[in-house]
Amino acid sequence: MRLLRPLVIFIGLIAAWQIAVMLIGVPPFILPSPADVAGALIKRQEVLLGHAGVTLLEIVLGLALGVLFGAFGALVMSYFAPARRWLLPVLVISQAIPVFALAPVLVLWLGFGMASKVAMATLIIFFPVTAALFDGLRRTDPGLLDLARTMNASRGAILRHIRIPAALPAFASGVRVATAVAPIGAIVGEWVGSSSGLGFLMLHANARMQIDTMFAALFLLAIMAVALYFAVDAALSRLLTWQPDTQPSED
Amino acid sequence: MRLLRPLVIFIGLIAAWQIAVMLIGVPPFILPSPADVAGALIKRQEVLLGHAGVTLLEIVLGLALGVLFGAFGALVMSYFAPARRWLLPVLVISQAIPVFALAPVLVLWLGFGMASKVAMATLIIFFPVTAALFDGLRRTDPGLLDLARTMNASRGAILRHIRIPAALPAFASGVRVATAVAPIGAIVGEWVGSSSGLGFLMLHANARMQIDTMFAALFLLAIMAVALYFAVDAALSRLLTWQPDTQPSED
Amino acid sequence: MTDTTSSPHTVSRLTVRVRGARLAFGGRTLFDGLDFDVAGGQWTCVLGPSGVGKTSLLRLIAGLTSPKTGSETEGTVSTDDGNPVFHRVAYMAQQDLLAPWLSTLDNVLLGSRLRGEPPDRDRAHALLEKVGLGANMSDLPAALSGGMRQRAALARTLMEDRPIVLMDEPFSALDAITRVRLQDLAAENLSGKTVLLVTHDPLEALRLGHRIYVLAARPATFDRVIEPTGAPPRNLHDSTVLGEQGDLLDQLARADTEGLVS
Amino acid sequence: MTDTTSSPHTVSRLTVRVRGARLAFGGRTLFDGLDFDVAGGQWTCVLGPSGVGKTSLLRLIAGLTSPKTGSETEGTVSTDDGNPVFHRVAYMAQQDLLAPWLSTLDNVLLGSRLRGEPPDRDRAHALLEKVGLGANMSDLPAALSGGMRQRAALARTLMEDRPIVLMDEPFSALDAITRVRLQDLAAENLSGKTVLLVTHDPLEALRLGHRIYVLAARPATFDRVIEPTGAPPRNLHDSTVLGEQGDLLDQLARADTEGLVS
Amino acid sequence: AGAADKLTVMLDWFVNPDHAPLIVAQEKGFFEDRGLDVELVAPADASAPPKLVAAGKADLAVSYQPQLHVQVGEGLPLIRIATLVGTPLNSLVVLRDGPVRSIADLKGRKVGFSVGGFEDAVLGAMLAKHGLGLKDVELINVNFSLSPSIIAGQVDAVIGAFRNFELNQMDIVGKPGRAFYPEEEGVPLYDELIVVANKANANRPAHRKFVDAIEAGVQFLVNHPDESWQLFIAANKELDDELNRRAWRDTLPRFALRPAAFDAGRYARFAVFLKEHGLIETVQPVENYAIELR
Ligand SMILES: Nc1ncnc2c1ncn2[C@@H]1O[C@H](COP(=O)(O)OP(=O)(O)OP(=O)(O)O)[C@@H](O)[C@H]1O
Ligand SMILES: Nc1ncnc2c1ncn2[C@@H]1O[C@H](COP(=O)(O)OP(=O)(O)OP(=O)(O)O)[C@@H](O)[C@H]1O
Ligand SMILES: [Mg+2]
Ligand SMILES: [Mg+2]
Repeated sequence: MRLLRPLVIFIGLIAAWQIAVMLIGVPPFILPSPADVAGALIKRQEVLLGHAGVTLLEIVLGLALGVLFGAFGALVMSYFAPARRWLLPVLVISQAIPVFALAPVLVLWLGFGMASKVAMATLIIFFPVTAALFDGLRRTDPGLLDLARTMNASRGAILRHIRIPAALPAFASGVRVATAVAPIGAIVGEWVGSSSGLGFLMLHANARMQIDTMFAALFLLAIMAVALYFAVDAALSRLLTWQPDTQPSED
Repeated sequence: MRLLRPLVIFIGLIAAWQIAVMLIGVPPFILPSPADVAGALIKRQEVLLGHAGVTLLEIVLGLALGVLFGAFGALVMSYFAPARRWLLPVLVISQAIPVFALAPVLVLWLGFGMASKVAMATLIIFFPVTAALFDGLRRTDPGLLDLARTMNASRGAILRHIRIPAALPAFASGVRVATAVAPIGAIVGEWVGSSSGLGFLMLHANARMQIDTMFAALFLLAIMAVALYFAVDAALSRLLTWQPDTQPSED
Repeated sequence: MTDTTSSPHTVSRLTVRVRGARLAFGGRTLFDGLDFDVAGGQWTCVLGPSGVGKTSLLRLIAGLTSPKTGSETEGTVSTDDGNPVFHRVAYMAQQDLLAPWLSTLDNVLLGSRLRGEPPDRDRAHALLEKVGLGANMSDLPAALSGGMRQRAALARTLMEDRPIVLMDEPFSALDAITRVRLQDLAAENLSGKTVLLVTHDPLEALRLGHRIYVLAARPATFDRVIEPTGAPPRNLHDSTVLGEQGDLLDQLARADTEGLVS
Repeated sequence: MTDTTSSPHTVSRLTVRVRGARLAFGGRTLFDGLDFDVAGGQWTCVLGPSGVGKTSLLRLIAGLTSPKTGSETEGTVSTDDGNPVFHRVAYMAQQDLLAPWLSTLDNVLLGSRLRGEPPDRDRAHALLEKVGLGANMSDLPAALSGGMRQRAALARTLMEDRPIVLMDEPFSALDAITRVRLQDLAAENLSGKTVLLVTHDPLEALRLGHRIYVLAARPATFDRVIEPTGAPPRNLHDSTVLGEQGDLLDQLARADTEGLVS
Repeated sequence: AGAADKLTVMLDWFVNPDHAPLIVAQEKGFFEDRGLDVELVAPADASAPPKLVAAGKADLAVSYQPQLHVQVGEGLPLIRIATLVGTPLNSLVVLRDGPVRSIADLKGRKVGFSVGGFEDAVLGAMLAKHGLGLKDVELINVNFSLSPSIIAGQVDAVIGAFRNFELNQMDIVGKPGRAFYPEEEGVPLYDELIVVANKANANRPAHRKFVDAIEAGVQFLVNHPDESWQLFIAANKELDDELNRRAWRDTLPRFALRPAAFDAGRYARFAVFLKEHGLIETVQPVENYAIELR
C-alpha cells in the first residue's frame, strides 16, 4: 500500500497530462504529450541518464553543503549578536541577486567545473535552512533556558544541549524546503557554465526545440526531486520522534 | 540608533566592495566598483526608477499571492488527508521544475504581461510558506487539541482557533523566507518574458556590457529586498508578541 | 443554547458507567476489566499513587484515548440516558492548557468561541472575579503565576456548563486558603452535575466527595468506596472528617505498598 | 569536582541575604525594600497566597530576573562567604521543565552534561530508583504522568548537589503517601544545605521547615516567622504540629484577606 | 611535439551546427595535429564568454561582431582574430501565413526578441526603411522561447531569429515562417560569428594555429559534408534530429572559408551604423578591436 500510492499518483498525473494535452490541444512544441516524452526518454535514455547522474551529484552535494552552511550561518548569527546584525542583511541580499549577475564572478573564482555549479546550488539552498534554524533557535522555552543558566551552563553548552535540540523541528522544516528547492538549485547552477547535467540538457533542448527531450529531462528531474524529498522527510521524521505530530485532518 | 545601524552596514558593505575591487583587481566588466555603479545610478536614475517600480509591484503582488496560496495550500493539505497525499508530491515537483521550462506554457496561457511574471514569482514564493505552515500545523500541543475536542469544537473551529494561532510562528518563519526569495521570483519572471522591470533592464544592460548599469539595477533590487525583508519581519514580530523570543547570544 | 446536548438543565444527574475498561501503553497494562460508576449529580473523588492511571482513566472517560497517543483501549463508557459521554463533558486537565496567545479572558471564552456560540462575557468576567483574576483578564498566560494559571483553567471549566465535569487535580497549585475558597466556588457552580475529581489531597476528597475511590496496584483496581457523611463541601474541622482522613491515609498507604513507588 | 564553586563540602551552610529587594512587572510592584535571610544549612519554607510573588522571589534569588522578562529588579542578593549566589544554586521550578527530547535518565543528567562533566550515571540511577522511576529511565517525558514528571524534576534537582537549593512547590503533583516519602528523601539528601522551599501546604512547611515565612499583601512583606520545634522531618501526628498548623492557617487566612484573591 | 598548448575556448551558446568547424577540427584532430589541447565550454548566457576572455579566464570566445563593437566600446580588451560565419544569420521572422506580409504591416504589433543587445538597432533600421520607428511596435523580451512565442501567436514577429535555425524549426512544426533579412532592409553586412581573444595576447602563436585548424575544419566540411555530419552527431548524440540536420545543411554555405581573413572596411561601416543607432559612443579605429593574425 505504501508503495502503491505513489504509483497511483504517478499514473494519475500522467493520465491527466495526456488528457489535458489532448483536450486543450496544446501544440507539442509547447507541451508534448506523455507519449512523446516517453519516446524521447527511451530514444535518448543514454544521454539522459548520463546527464541525470551529473545533476544528482550536484543536488546531493549542493544540499549537503547548503544544509551545512545554512546550519552554520544560523548558529553564527544567533550566537553572535554582531554577526546577526551584519550578516542578516547580506544574506537577504544574497537571495535577491539573480544568478546570471553572479555567474561570471563565480566562474572567475571557481572555474568551469563542478565547483561553481555546486556553489550556485548551495547559495540557493542554504537560505531556507538558515532562516528556519535561526527562527527555531530564538523560540526555545525560556523556562529551560533559565534552568540551564542555574546549572552553570556555558552559552555553548546551552546552545548545544538546549537550543539546538529544541530547534530541531524548525530545522527539519527548513531542510524540507531546502530539499524541495535543491533540484532547481542544481539546475540553475548548471546555467552558470556547464556542458553536462539535466539543466544543461534542458536549456539546450529548449533552445533547439527538442521539447520532448526537455520534458523527458524534466520528468527525470521530477522523479529525483520527489524521491529525494520523501527520503529526507522520512529521515527527519525518524530524527524527531519526540515531537508531537498530528494533522488537522485527524482532529 | 536604530536607523544608524543599517546605514553603517550599508556604508561598510560599500567600502568593503570598493576595497575588494581595488585590491583583487577584478575587472570592472565583471564587478564594477561602487563608484562606477553610483555613476550609473545617477546618470540613468530615471530609467532605473521606472523599471524598479514595475519590479516592486511584481514583488509585492507575487509575495501577496504566494503567501495567500501558500497558506491556502498548507491549510488544504493539512485539513484534508487525501489532499495531502496527492498534493504534496505535486508541490514538490512544482519546486523542482525550472521556470524556463514552464515559461512557454505559462506565457501561452497568461501572455507576456504582468500576469505571467506574478504567476512565476508566486510559484517560487509559495512553497516555503506552504511547507512551514504545514509543518507548524502538525506541531500543535496535543493537550490543547484534546481540550478543544472535549469542548465540542468542529474540525474547522479547532483549525481556526487552535492550530492556526499555534502555527503562526512557523508561518512567520516561512513568510520570512518567502520575502527573501520574492525579488528573485519577480526577476526570473522578467527573464522569461517582459519589456520592463529591473530583470529586463539587467538582461539588457548585461547584453550591452553596461555592467555598471546592471549592478546599479542589482543595487536597487538589493535595497528593495532588504527593506521589504525588514518591513515584513517587523510586521511579523508585532503579530507574534506572545511568542517567547530570545537569542542564543543573550544566554 | 441551541445545542441540546450542552444544556445542563434538560439532562441532568447523568450517571457515567465505565465497563470492562482496559488501557495499556505498549504492553504496560494500566488497568484491565475495570468497572466504575460516576454517580449522577454527585462528586466522585479518585485518589491513588502517582502514576497509577488516574489521569488515564479520566481521559478514557472524556473520550481522549486514541491509538495515536500510543495507547490501546477497550471497554465502554456510557451514560444512563444512552447518549454518548463525549461532548457532554467539561474537562480540566492536570496541566492548565491555557492557549499562550489568548488573554486570560479569551482563554475562559475559548469554549464558546470553538463552538461558534456568542461569548457570554458577563459570566466570564464574573467567574474571573470570583477566582481572583479580575485584575488579570487581559494578561497573557505567560504573565500569570502558576496558581493564577490554574485558576484561569478552573474558570474556563466552570464556564463550560456541562452535565459531566472531569477535573484532574484542579486545586494542586493553590495555597490552602485559596484552595478552600475555590473548592466552595466549584461545589456551588457544579451542584447537581456529575463530577469526577482526581486529587492527591485526602482532605480535599473528604471535603468535596460524595464517594471516594482509591485506585491502586497494576493493573489498577478500585478499593472499597468511602462515602463520607454529610453534604459537601464539609467543614474540615469536623472530627469525623479527621477520623475518616486517618482511614483514607491508611488505605492510600496500603495502595502504595501494592503499588508503584518502591 | 574540579569546579570548587559546585562542591558542597568546601563551602557549606551558606546563608543567603536578600536586601532591599524590589520587583515590579510593568508598574505592578510585587515587593519593594524586602529584606530576607535564608539561614545557612537550614530549610526555610515560604507560604503565601497564589500570585503574591513567591516564585518571583525565588527567581530573584536564583538570579533569573532580567529586564528581558519584563521585570524591573532592585536590591542585592549575597551569601555570607561573599561569593555570588548564582551558580551555586540548584533550582527546581514550579513547572517540571523536563526537556521533551531527553529520556528521564538524560533529563536527570542534564546538569552534568551542560557543564561538560562526566555524568554520574550510578547516582542518577539510584536517585531515579528512590523517586520510583526505576522502570521509566528511558521513557520520554511525554510518557510520564504529572507526578512522575515532578519526581523526575526532583531527582534532577537532588542530582545537582549544590550548597543552596531553591524549590518551588516540588511536591504539589504528588499523592499524600508519595509526598511524605519524597519529603524524607529530600530532607535526607539536602541535610546541611541551605534550602528555600516554596509550598502551598502548611503541613509540608511544618514537617520540613526550620523556619516558616508567610509572604503577604502587595507590595508583599513577610509576616512573623514560625520556627517549629524539633528537627525536621517531623512526625505529622505530633499534636504540637497540629496546633501550629492551626496557627499557620490563621496567619495564611490573614495574609489572604490583606491579599489578592477577593 | 612536447607539451600541448592548452586553449580554453568558450562557445557563444550550446553546441549547435554553427560550431561545425570547431567540432570537426576537434574530432578530426586538427587541433591536436598543431600541438593544441582545446577545451570547448558552452555557456548558458551568451554575454558571459567575452567577459571571461576579457578577464583572462578563458583564452578565446565565439562571439558576434555587433556585440564586439559594443563590448569594445564599453572598454573590454577584446579583439577579433577569426570569423566563423561571415554573413548575418539574424533575421526578422513572421508567420508565412500570418497577417504580416511586409515590414510595414508591423505597425502597432508585438515583436518578440531574445535579449542580445542590439536587436532594437537592427529592427529600428529595418522599420525606418519602411517609414516606421521603434515606437510603432511593442518590443517584448521572450528570452527562452523565440519560436514558441511566434508559433503560439503571442507575438507577431521575432527579431533575432537565426535564419538557419528558427525558420527550420517553424517549418518542422508546420507553421512555416517568412524571414526578412536585415542586410536587405538597410542594415550593413556584418559577420555573425567571430572568434575573439584578449587584446593583451592576441598574437599568441597558439591562436594562429587555432585559426589554421578551424580553416582545415571548414575545408573538411565543404569537402565531406556527410562524413562531417556523422562526426558531429557522434560527438553530440543529443543533436541527432531533423532540426539539426536541416540547420546543418543551411549553415554549411555560410561558414567563412578563410577564417583568418579580415575586411576592415566592412567593420568600419558597421561601427558607423552602430554609432548612428546610439549603441556606441565613438567609432574607434578598426585595428583597436580586430586583426588579421600573421
Ligand atoms: N512575566 C511576567 N509579566 C508580568 N507579570 C508577571 C510575570 N510573571 C509574574 N507576574 C506577576 O507577578 C505576580 C507574582 O507571580 P509569582 O509567579 O511570583 O506568584 P506566586 O506567588 O509564585 O504564585 P503561585 O502560588 O500562584 O505560583 C503575579 O501577579 C503575576 O501576574
Ligand atoms: N503517552 C504515554 N505513553 C506511554 N505511557 C504513558 C503515556 N501516558 C501515560 N503513560 C503511563 O501511564 C501511567 C499512568 O499515567 P497517568 O498519567 O494516568 O497517571 P496518574 O495516576 O494520573 O499519575 P499522577 O498522579 O502522577 O498524575 C504512567 O505509568 C505513565 O508512565
Ligand atoms: Mg495524573
Ligand atoms: Mg509560584
